Amino acid sequence: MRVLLFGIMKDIVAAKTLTIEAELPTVGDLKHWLKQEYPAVQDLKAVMIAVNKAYASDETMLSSEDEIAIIPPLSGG
Amino acid sequence: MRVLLFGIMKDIVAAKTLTIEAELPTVGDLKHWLKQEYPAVQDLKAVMIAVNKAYASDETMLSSEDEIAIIPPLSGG
Amino acid sequence: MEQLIRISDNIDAAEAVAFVQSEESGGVVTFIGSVRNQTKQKKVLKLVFECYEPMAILEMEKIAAQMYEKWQVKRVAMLHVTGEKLPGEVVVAIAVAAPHRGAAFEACQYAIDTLKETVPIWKQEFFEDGAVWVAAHP
Amino acid sequence: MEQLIRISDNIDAAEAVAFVQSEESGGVVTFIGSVRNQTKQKKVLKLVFECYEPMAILEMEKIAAQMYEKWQVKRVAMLHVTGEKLPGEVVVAIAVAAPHRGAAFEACQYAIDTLKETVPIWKQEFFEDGAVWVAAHP
Repeated sequence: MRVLLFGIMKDIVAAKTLTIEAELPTVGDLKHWLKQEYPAVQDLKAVMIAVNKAYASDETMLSSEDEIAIIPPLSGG
Repeated sequence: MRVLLFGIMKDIVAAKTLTIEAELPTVGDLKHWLKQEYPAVQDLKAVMIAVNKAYASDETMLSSEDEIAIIPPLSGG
Repeated sequence: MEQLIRISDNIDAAEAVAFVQSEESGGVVTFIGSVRNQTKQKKVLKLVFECYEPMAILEMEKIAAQMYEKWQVKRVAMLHVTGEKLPGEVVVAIAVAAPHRGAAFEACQYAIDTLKETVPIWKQEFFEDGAVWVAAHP
Repeated sequence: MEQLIRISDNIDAAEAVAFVQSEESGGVVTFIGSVRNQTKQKKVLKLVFECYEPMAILEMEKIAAQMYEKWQVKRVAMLHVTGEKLPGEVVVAIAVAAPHRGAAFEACQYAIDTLKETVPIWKQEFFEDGAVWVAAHP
């Protein structure tokens, strides 16, 4: 599974994208995995996951064809 | 007493200013006189009097040195 | 507070925005009013604005002072036209910069609402079949 | 509803205003955000904006759709920058035309409030002694 990284997530992972080998069936699993692998994620105000360019709930199932992005706290405007 | 006229008041009086000979001690007296002399004033939504460039209450005393203006309903903006 | 208050034949909304923009304040709220091409389905040919200018300026200054008092507005520009205006032309521009954007929105809306209620300006609407002084009658 | 939604290196607030102005609607409300020269008394050298552009555009379109639903907005322009910006430069411009000015004020404020909450854009603030991603930490 390949995920897009933005903002502070690029700094935390030190990359623009991340390829994950682990089996992560849902958005909730991906969030949990991120916090384990990158403890700095736990210090963020929040972290959201977008699936196919829309915010996804923890229950959303992930498939290898999805466009998955990690969305750290927003600061546009 | 000379009063400035604006907007629809210029049309009603057919002049830009009006010189009044009658004794009108207060703003309320001036309003009453206007409605008597120019019945069309009674059809307006409201009529206010400004004395020295500020809205004046009916009790305000008028003097010949004052700058007096008839303020028909506003429609700026 | 810095303020730009003016009544003139032509106004430029961009001048109002530029006046209030600064490196200190992040957000500017602007209201721009222009001549509509119709009123109640009737085609409007033009508007003619008239004002009691010295009093109008004083009333606009009162509005600016109230914006400063109530919303700690930092910079205000309030421009209004006088004379003849065609559909699409700008007749009023109010720009406000405040430390918080909620305050800037409230102050700008207060300014246009109050301007319409208290500033001695009148407009005459010209239709194909005549003209009326807007809001004169109930 | 007519809408102009764009993310680009440079934006012009006057373009947003011009897009929504029309002879049919009398009032336009605009919010213009620009880079402040300081944050909590610390001098800001520049901001760098990054965005997840295809999703950001979709989220901005959702905001425009909600403005149409809730306030019968007629025309909306929503422009946001990406890349490096210096103090004083414009970073966001939202212009709204609606039949009633109260609706235009509410809709414009809703748009900027919601943009900040839902549109995937991030800014990094550069100070003399380092840089931070704004709002990343509690």
